[in-house]
Amino acid sequence: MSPETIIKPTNTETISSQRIVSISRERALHLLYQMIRIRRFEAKSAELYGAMKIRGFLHLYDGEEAVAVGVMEALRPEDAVVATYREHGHALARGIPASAIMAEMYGKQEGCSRGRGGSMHLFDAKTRFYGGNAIVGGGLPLAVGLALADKMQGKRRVTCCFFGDGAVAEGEFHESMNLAALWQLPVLFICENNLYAMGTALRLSQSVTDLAKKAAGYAVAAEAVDGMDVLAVEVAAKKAAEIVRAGEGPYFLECRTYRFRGHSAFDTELYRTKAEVEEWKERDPIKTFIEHLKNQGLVSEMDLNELERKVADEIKEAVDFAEAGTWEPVEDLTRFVYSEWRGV
Amino acid sequence: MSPETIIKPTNTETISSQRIVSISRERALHLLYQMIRIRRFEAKSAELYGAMKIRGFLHLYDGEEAVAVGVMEALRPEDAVVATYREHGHALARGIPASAIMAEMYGKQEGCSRGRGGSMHLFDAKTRFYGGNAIVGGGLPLAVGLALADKMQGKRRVTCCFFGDGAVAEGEFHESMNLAALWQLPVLFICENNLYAMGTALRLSQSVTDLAKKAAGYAVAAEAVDGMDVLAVEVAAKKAAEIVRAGEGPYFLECRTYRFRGHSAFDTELYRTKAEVEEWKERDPIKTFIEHLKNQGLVSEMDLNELERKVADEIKEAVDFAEAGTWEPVEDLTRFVYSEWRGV
Amino acid sequence: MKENPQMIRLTYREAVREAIREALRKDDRVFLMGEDVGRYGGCFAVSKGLLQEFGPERIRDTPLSESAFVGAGIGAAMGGMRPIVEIMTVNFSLLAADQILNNAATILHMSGGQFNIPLVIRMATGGGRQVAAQHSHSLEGWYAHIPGIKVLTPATLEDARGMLWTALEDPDPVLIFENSNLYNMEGQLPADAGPVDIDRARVRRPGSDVTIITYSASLFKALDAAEILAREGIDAEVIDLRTLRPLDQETFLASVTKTHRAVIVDEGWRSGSISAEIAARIMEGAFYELDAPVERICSVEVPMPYAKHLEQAALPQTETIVTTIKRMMHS
Amino acid sequence: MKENPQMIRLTYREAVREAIREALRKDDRVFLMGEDVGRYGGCFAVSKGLLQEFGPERIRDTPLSESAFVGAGIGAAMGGMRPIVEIMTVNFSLLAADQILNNAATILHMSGGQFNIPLVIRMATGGGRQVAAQHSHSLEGWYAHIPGIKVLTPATLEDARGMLWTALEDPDPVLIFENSNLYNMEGQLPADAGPVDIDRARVRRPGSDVTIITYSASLFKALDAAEILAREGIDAEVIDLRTLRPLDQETFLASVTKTHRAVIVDEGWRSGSISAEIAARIMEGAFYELDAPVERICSVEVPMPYAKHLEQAALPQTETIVTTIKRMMHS
Ligand SMILES: Cc1ncc(C[n+]2csc(CCOP(=O)(O)OP(=O)(O)O)c2C)c(N)n1
Ligand SMILES: Cc1ncc(C[n+]2csc(CCOP(=O)(O)OP(=O)(O)O)c2C)c(N)n1
Ligand SMILES: [Mg+2]
Ligand SMILES: [Mg+2]
Repeated sequence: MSPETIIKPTNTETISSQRIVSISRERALHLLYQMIRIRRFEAKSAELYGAMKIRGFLHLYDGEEAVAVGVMEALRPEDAVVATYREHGHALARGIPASAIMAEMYGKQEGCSRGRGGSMHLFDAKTRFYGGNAIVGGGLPLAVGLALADKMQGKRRVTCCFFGDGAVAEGEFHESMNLAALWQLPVLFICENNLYAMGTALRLSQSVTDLAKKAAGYAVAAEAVDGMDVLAVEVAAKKAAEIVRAGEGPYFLECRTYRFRGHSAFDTELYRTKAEVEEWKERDPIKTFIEHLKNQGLVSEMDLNELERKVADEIKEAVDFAEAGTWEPVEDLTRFVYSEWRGV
Repeated sequence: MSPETIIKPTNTETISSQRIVSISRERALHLLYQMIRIRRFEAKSAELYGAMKIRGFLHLYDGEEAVAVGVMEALRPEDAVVATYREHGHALARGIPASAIMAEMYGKQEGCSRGRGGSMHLFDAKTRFYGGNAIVGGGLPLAVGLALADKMQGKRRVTCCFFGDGAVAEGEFHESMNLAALWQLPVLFICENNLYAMGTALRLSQSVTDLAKKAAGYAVAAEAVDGMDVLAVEVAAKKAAEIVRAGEGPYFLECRTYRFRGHSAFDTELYRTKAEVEEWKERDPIKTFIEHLKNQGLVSEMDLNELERKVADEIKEAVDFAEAGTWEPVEDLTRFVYSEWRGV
Repeated sequence: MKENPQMIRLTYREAVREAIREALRKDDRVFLMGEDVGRYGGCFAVSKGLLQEFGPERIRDTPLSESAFVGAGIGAAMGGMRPIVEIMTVNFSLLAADQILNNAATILHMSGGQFNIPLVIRMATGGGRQVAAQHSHSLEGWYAHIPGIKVLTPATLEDARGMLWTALEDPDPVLIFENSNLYNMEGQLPADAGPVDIDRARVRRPGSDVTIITYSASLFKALDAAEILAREGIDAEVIDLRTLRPLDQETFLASVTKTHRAVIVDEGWRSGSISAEIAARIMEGAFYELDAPVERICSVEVPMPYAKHLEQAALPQTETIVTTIKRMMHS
Repeated sequence: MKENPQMIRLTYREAVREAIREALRKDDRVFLMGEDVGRYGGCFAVSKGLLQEFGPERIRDTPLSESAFVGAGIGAAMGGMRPIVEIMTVNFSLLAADQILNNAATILHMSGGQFNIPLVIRMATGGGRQVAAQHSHSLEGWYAHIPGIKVLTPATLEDARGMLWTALEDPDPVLIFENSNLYNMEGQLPADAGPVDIDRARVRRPGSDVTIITYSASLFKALDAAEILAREGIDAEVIDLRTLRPLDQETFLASVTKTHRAVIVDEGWRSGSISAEIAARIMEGAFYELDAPVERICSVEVPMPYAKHLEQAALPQTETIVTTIKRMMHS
């Protein structure tokens, strides 16, 4: 049985696109670099999964890079991020070193979660990266709480919470949206609508598939943006983050995107056609951004080659770092069940 | 600290009222009888609670009678009802004998739940009354499932699910609305918006207090109706039930009402003023309905007296029945943990 | 501590309220959040008056969204606050079970020690008030299964007053279960009563013939039983566990080593209860000291019925403790 | 049963699939509902192909709404259907814990016997696949605490194939836990294999020196350990509990009465585990038969870590069973 309909990459028709935005060469290269880093990092991860260096579940971000990269541009160091199990891209864009992420997936002590978390549970105190949550919807209440803490402490910080279209069906989405709106908390809700939750197409999980419209039920400001367009995402996220930072309450940004690979390494992709994937690949956020920049005369082949070389170096270093990492002694198994200190 | 604002009984301004509907004397007396039965039953319950004949939690329905009575008019015997812990009114209007309800609250074997459930857990297979649920929001998924069973079995039946304004904040509300809409299930959602969840005013629990508007997020047809007007409720519920029964999907009916008594017998009502309660009592659904019927020349003082006598008799009988009831033998304590039969 | 501290008379409810008030005064990162904790004054009137004293930011009424406000407590704790989250009744906590087990209990570990969660969750527990099968269960022992959280069950006024601050100082999530039958219990407490440890069980009545191990409201049934037994010449030692996770097994093993007999009294359902754990640990740690098998007096395995006579029959009772121990002593 | 039934080779996954298929064929009230059971083919590929055979009404993909679709299963069961609800992994079932405990387990009782809930909930459980602390726990023993539900843990192909129908015929809610490490296990089954009882534990290996009591995937570690021990002259009896609620204590008490020694192997966390319950029951029912205290081999009390060496160290292992029993026999 083949999927009943091809979901065409036309779900962005009615939403804002910012391809017209003008951008400096420097910023262009930066955004491109971030997206390419993620793409190559994921490819390497897939390869290492095949080589059994990485184990457990592996959820890759190919096709969605513009979302993490565009949104992160709107955040400041003091802001917080809550992500999902498909969070390598968020972690990289947020500034967790590729080496620490790779070591984590190797299960090494030098990993950003000391090898305890793996691919789905990247954490980093320095960048206020609060995971890596593998319960769909489970991160939303945490984000509300982080924002509440900021508001109560008078800190003008944003908590940015990523989640998928699938998470919108969970009760925790509803409760969190209401709470954030009711208390006017500085949460930036980023819905990564890639049209599928595992193998379940959006139209099979939501009676209303126009997710940005959900926000009205909570009086939350909302916008849907072309998630394949990094500039559009960046502009929308910056606008949203400003509103949130100004204390005007939460904001819901739906980024319409697509995942090029299977849900995880186990996915046999029975639920969609190759043709559908190919059609979406036409809108590859990296490919189209490069085309755009070339048209504008902002980047050259040489730039791209240099960029790729830099990324390749970084990833090689990451793998070397992970390979050279150490295993946590088995005697330490029960560490971090409870804290090793007491007091205030 | 006194409640910051009085919530005026003006929240019905923008919604449909059907005082103009013409009605036969017979129907008028029937509706009035049902509402008065409930009111008197609740008064007697309160009294018996004071006398310690009834124990546990007791949530009374005074002020909200028009909702249960109006809605039940739209249901047929084959339909199902799922209610809350404030469900004496629903149970009575649905046709569970007052005696079985009273015996239940006495904890007697003759009670509609054999004394196992008490006030919050009235059940009755004959009238398809599926409780009496004391987890706020907990009945909504059950209603979805009952409706799913009907749909899968090709039965044209309605499942009517009552819940409060407080329940709208629960994740189960969100998940159930979506599921019912997605699968186009015959659920009639009746939100009894009495403006408070225990001591929490609606504006302190919902970022959007116009609850009927929530339905748009699920593409569920919705209406808000004056829940103090039994005719308005009846008309709206009948229209809604027809749509649901026709297989056109679920319907969300918000009935705007008010609870005259405290949340439960323990409530000291710190969260609202006496003046607010008094103001709402001006709109007492029984009082105003009687006025209306008298103005129309449809009922006389004599009718009312007769009605009250009939109700008094019924309630006296109920109390006598409960008093004469028997205690379940203690040896039977562990019955009904598992069924006493096997097989298909 | 003063030599002759002034004693005050108060209820368990007031002791909890004083503990919350003290915490709010001492540390402005502390706030109380939950359904009806503010305007209503708390469903068991525990927080009555606190809204007036501390305002709606710190005495924060929430919508009926258990999962979100417990999760928000976790987030707020990671964000630098010291939240006290109140869940009205343990049955409702199941709506937040995901946040408690999958987030509160795991994040410290999953993050390799980077993010601890200094969160306190308080909830009412226990049967006996005829509020039937969705309001009456005792799931504190069940929660004690979960590594990553701590589970406290204050039975005495002293613990009701003193455990909260210690829990707030704890860097990790702590669940405090208040048996709702205790709220009206009255007694004396030093006016300057303060924090107490949460690490050790306590011998509430020393004895030499048999050890009764219990916690929370059942403590008083156990103490009553001990008095009755004393009149018959049986000298029971009564241990109040106080904390169900981590379990202080040293204290009860020492006692059993002395008395050679043990009975556990536990308001939870029998199968897979904390009393099973205690029995297993006694077997593991003091098997050769036992003169008789450890016995358990638990709630009957039935969803709590409404009718009073059935409900009381479902709960552990003083009489059962007495007859069990008498049988045990004579076997 | 036929004299020489034709044997077929299949995996545990296929056995579960066949059981579902048979149920769907036999009874049109049966349907399967859960996340990705249809188009995706099931997160563990259990239901692959069933959508094509039975259509989307009976192989019903749900949104990510655990509480609502489990509750809908309860409602549908009351409404005359026989739903099989699949929850991907036990950790996610916490989102539906309210529906399971407060509704599924209580409604028969609260309604005084009027409404039974013929619902089957299947879910994957277990660690060992490096999927870390939100996907790896073994909470089947924890669920076994709840009266009103039954808890099945099929370990063998026969049980994977046969328990489902019996569960569907049961008038009350039944939870079936499938350890995800078993799905690829291959073996032989008679072509006409059908329903099996769910009342009794089974002796999977008779022995006389010590009883190993276990269930689910740990059964195979126990059997391996028994083989190793046999080479050293220790004859272990291995009992597969099969059903954790209600517990068939007769079978394990009879065994302990014969062997006088018992070890419980349980993938759940130790404190408050089903293994504690079994230890307690052995003490209560066979204390005077014991030559040594009952021992428990459980998962270490830690949220499951990702790194393989740590995860394996957290799980019960064959080697630990062997050394524990050797120590026990020599004490
Ligand atoms: C509560 C819960 N239910 C089910 C799962 C299994 N699961 C993991 S990811 C996923 C799909 C989520 O889809 P979406 O939210 O759209 O995110 P995406 O994977 O598309 O980024 C599912 C069903 C889970 N991890 N948590
Ligand atoms: C899940 C859950 N949380 C909390 C409670 C305690 N409680 C019982 S009724 C109630 C208020 C519900 O308000 P609403 O839904 O508006 O119904 P109303 O009582 O006004 O009819 C609360 C908080 C509960 N029973 N269940
Ligand atoms: Mg998705
Ligand atoms: Mg209300």
